[in-house]
Amino acid sequence: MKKFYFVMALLIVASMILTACGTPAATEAPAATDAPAVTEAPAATEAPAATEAPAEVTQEDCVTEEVFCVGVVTDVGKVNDKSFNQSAWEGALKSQEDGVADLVQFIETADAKDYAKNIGTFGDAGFDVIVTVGFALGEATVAAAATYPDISFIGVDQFQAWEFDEDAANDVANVTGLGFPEDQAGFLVGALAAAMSESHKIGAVCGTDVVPPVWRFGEGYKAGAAYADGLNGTTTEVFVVYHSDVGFDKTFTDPEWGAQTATSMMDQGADAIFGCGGLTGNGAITAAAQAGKYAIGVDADQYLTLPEAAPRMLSSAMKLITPGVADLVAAAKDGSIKPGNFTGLAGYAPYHDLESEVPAEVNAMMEELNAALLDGSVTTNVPPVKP
Amino acid sequence: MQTEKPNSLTSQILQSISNASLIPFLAILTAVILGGIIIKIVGGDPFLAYKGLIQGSLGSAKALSETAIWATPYIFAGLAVALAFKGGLFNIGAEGQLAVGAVFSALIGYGLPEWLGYDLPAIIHLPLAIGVGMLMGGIWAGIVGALKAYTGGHEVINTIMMNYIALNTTSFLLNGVMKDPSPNNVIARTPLIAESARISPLFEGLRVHWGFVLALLVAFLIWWLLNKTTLGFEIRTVGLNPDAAQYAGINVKRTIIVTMLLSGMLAGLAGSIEVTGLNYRHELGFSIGYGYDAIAIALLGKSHPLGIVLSSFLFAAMRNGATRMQFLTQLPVDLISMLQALILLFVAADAIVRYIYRIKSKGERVVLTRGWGG
Amino acid sequence: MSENNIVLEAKGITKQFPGVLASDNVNFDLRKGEIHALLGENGAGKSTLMNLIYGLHRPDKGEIIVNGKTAAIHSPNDSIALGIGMVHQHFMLIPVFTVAENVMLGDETVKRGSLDRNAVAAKINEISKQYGLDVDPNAMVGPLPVGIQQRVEIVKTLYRNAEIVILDEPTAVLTPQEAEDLFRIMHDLTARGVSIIFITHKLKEVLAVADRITVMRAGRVINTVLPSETDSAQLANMMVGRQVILTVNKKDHVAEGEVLKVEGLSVRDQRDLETVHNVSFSVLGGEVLGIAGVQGNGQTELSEALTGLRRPTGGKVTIDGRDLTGKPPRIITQAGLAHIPEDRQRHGLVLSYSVADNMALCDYYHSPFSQRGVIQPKALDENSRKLIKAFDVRTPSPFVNAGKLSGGNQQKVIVARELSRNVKLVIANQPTRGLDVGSIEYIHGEIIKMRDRGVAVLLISAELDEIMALSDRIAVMYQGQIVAVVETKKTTREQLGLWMAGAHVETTQ
Amino acid sequence: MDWRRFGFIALIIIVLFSVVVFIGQVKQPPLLIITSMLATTIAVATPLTLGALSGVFCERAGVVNIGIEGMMLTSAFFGWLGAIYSYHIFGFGNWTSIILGVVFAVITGALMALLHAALSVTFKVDQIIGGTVINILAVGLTGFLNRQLFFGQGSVFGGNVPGSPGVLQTLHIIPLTELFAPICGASEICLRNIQAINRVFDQKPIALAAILLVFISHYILFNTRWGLRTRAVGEHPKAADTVGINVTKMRYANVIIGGMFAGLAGAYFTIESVPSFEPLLTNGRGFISLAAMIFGNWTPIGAWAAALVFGSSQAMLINMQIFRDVIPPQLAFLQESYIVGLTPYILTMFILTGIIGRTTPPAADGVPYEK
Repeated sequence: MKKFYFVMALLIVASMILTACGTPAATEAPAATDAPAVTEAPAATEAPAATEAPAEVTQEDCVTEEVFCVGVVTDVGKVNDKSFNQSAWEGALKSQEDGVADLVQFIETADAKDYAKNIGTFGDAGFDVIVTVGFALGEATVAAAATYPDISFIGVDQFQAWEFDEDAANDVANVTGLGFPEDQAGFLVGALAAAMSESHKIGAVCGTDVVPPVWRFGEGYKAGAAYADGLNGTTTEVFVVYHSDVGFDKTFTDPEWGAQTATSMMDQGADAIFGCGGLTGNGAITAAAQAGKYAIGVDADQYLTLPEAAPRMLSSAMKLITPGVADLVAAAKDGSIKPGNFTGLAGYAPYHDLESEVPAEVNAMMEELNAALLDGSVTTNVPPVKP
Repeated sequence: MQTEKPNSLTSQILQSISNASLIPFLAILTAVILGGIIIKIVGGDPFLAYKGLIQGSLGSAKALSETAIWATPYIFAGLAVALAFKGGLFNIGAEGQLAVGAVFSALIGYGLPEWLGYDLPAIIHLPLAIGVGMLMGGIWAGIVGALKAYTGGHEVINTIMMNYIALNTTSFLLNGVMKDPSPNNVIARTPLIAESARISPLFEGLRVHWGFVLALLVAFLIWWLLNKTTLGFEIRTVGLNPDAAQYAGINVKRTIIVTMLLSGMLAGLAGSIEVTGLNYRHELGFSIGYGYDAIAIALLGKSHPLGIVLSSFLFAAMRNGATRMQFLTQLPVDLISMLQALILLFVAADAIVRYIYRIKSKGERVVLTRGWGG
Repeated sequence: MSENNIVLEAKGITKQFPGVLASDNVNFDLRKGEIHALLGENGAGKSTLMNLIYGLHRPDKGEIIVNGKTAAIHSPNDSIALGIGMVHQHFMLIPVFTVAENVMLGDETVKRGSLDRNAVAAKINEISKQYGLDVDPNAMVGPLPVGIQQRVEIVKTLYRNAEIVILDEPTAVLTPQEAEDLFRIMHDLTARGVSIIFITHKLKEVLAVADRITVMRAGRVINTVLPSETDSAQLANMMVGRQVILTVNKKDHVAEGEVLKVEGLSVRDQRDLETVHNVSFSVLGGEVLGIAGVQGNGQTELSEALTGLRRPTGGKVTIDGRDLTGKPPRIITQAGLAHIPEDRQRHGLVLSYSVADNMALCDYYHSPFSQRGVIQPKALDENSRKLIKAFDVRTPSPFVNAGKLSGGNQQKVIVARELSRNVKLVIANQPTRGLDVGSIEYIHGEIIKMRDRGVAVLLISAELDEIMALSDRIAVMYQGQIVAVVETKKTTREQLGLWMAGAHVETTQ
Repeated sequence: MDWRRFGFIALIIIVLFSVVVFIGQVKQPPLLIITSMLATTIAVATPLTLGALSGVFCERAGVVNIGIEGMMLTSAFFGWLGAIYSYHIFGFGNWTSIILGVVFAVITGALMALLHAALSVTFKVDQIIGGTVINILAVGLTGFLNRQLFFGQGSVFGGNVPGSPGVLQTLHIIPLTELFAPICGASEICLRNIQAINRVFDQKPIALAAILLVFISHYILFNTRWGLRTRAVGEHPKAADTVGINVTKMRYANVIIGGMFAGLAGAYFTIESVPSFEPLLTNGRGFISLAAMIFGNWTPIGAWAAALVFGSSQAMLINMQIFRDVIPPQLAFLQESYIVGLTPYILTMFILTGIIGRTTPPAADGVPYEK
């Protein structure tokens, strides 16, 4: 038994270390780490959310009318993937903070075959809104919508092929797809990078181009750089590299590859790097920032989520999933949600620390472009899917 | 074997419960206890978590059906690894063989009617879809077997490399020629396979399908093959003592290739049945590591087909029950991976378990692999 | 020599291994400058006793006294510090190291953190000169002949200033001439005050070189005698515990018809070195052809090539006129070969299979053991019961794992399986290595029975006595070549020893 | 030295570089491409080199280690965790925290190796199974802790992954630019070329340490008492035992040293390359290390050379993508990144066939020692 006790003792010691470290951290750490996040980014989550809820709300209460419950089913991946799963979950959390939802919960999908089961788990428990994340869940979502007609479904990155009209037979009245014009965000930062580059060489390190949002970011980036060249009379060389040389499971999770690729581009003269593609892109952004070049983030304002790259973060191509989800949840609660497709916001993030380095005329160009893209007077000419 | 006087009735009973099942059982028990402690440490409620696991996996007909669905590929893949173990080979590449099997089953499933221009009867189409997937999985592993037999290239590294090659190649195919061309599809997946290539469900309203029954049948078949046939005798002889096998006139090289081929066919079958019985298409996803789970299952089941069926159920129940567990506790599903790792650790290092529970060793060590020398 | 000169004494040593009492209250002493032989059969407990003295194992009971003081020997480090050195039966040398590296291992000379190979080489040269042990410190050990390797082992002990040297079966791998050389070295050592424990099972050697002889049997010391007061028969009696027939009963027998014919056979080993060059011989029906030779002169590769385990690189092998060169084992077996392999645990048996399975190891695939690819357990069972009875295999049941049997019974399982078939040729490679006298006698008898039935027998053995006792004709192998083929009656031990050592001869068949 | 093997290695590297130079020259001067690729090669080869050294020490002592991948992954996690805790919770400065992170990683590697040693030496578990257990355990443990510590309510940092104290910085230890600047004088091109060449040597500390460790390891293994004993234990443990070498101790020690190398490789991922941890971030590099070790015939320098082959194939892949739009049509297959991505795996399998010279593992590799 001696060894057994030894193992136990080890575990207990380990637990004490973990909890000992944990307790003070909960109170002290946010000041050190979250400060910017809390003040500037509504996306950042705050711990006390659960405790602020009026009474102990449990899953059993979801069947009742008055308790508003939101369930998030992730794609194969984790809610802490620092990517779309996490953003969607944070959107749900935001709706709880805003007092819209009484209870938010997630289920992480381990394998594609569990999509229906996982959605059904929330459905059977009487949740009011179910957010499913990722295109792959599209069919399972539509199928579940028929089974649970009283529940609102929000499908992140799920383009709904049907147009909502009151009498079409294939309407699914309780599904809303949430999509984003990633090409516009890419276009904006592409133009910015081209305008700011001194070597007239810029790079983008992306996840796999078979994922349409990633491809749209990358192609938008190219188009934006070309557009800026046209305005400024420059010729900018754009390196865009997609991490398509590995299996699908690695393309977004290979920061080391991202860093090496960015370094290689910088060795060849690039002085602005756009990292688009989850953690792979983050690796590139960090490497660019470390090397003192311009770093451009993706999805959220990564000035806030990548502190180690913040000082050199020029901007980010934003695709605001978190507020998009929160808005749709709120709309579902007050009944204003519309089935069909909902286009979320895309744009570029503020320059933050580099504000002073961006010349006024570049800033003016960016503001103009942003407005032009919104009103449609400038188009990116990027098709929605890789041809 | 000298007989030692048992010191008490209890230990006598413990001894009489076959050692084969005692150690795995205690390994699971220890892992569950340790897992509970870990849940407690991270601030969860272990009892609620385990309640969720049990409810979610066994609590209803639907839960049982879903557990059986998870168990089906596990049984095939576990048998694949176990068969290789019996032949003295370590097939760490069930993952890749599974993917290859799935891709080819899907190709036959959707592509053959398209190519022929007319629909096939199910009686031809379904067996063909499963058979081709199985065969391609077999060939995928057979390549490694051939490399081992003729060049001595170690199967552990080679199956891992073949995994990467399989996953890269399936990505390539599913993003390219095999991509579902339906409008608005943006992800890497094949079109749906024809009705005629689908396995029908066992019961109305539940997803569990005849593939599960097939898995049980194949488990029995493998047991029969290993223990009752000359081929099984050859595989086991090569596995236990390749020198004696050569001396006995067994064609060792051929047996190695056949063993890998069969092992790969089983893994390929796991993929085929997932496509034809459940998903009706193959879709690229983040791997949950069937290959590694299969190794754990084979070890836990002591490479015995019955043991593999049982341990597949255990793993399936854990994976399936994880949803309910997470729903109740919001604990991460990674916990399941950790529990499985602990079980595997205690099964592999049974000396630890023996030490904790004071169980005497039978003294015979089963050689599973033989370093690099092979 | 007086009692005071005792340098090493073992008192009441007892050691229990699982299932065996390997050492049972053993008393033993060694005087300064003497050669004390430890005689016994395989498994009598000689090596165990030495391993206990050397610190590789710890005794359960008893004490070891070195130079008058009780010594606590926990590991070889302690025994080395006490001046004990041991030359193991299986050399403890690392083939990919040089002689110097092997010698210094564990007692390295280091200069500024780096191995000082030159200093070690110098010391080795010095020792070599002093004791007439000629070795090259910079040579790789692997390719060296066994005789030289043995010298390296002795140098290793002397390098550590050993006063007591244990030699475990040192002559097993030597030609008679090399053995003579070893005995000379042993006398040189004792003349310089080194004491030697000489472990062997060969009576003649003991009588020739030992100052005292201690005989062990089944873990116990039977007696300690002086060579002048005893003879072979008495020693053998003590060793085995009963009268031993020292010669094999063999009637004259007419050999006829060439069964095995080998022409110009060449074979390479796994290192791709040609270890059998252009060998030709033939074996007639009803004769035993013995292949004599020091271990490692190509016998292993020769027998592997003849039995199909290794592809020859040149030449031709025919059995009964049928060309079987490079054919796989099964074809050769079907052509009428019985093969008793050199390493029974490696080649001959699957230890975790039952006796019944092992008895059908070469025949499992055909009727009656298999029908249409399915094994017939009943046939296996019947076959094994029959053979167990016929060949007197001591096993509790046919279902016991072969690994649980004693070495002698394991060998009997193989012999039963091989000789029960209808064969034309028997190739027996070291058929009695490591067995007790009873099993040896039994197996010798079976081999002669085969010969008398008109079967051709090729016997390969490193034991010259065995070769001489069983063979009708003897072929001597040296460095991969057959250097002589003679009729047993027309030669002598000494002559064979010369050939085994490579003395050039004109051979006529 | 095995010149045939090294010749083959050099040939592969030259071929890989030539392809890229041939394609990329329309966009970039060849010198720039070569130096950039060399710099990438050395950096990418770093974890492979360290992983291979890890294997060399374990296996030279007779313990097969296919758990390198798991050791790297765990070390990457705990190294990063250590750096974050040091920085945010214990309040150390940036640099101290980074250094502590490396120390944590190395210790973690050692602890994982201790587990492997216990499994394979003491419990005599089949060593390949033991390594697999380590790999599976690493995935479960890091995935679970990464999630539990950094996500959700009640976790240490309140649900946000805190910023790490940063990464190790590039060292400029060979000042070619400064030395040659006066010689170049006003010549812009000369200066730019010197800078490009200098870039190859401007590596981060672990990358530089890895190269140094290759040679130190080689010296230790083949010229010191420790090395002699280590190799003896891996070749013929009984022989070592009979001359008083404690086989168990030597095996434990060397496996732990190997674990420390794997730990340093782990630190490379999260402390030198990028300051964050991701589940499964080692992405099979441990297995490639193993192949490098075998290809290098269990010698440190050989393993390093093999790691450089894999590094250069990675560098080629990256550059192929950068130059994707100028790939000539007759080499169109190079545009298929999936196909080009198979290079290292196919290369590994090719190497293992032994066509390029046989490799001989230590004789007692993988065999538990029983007295």
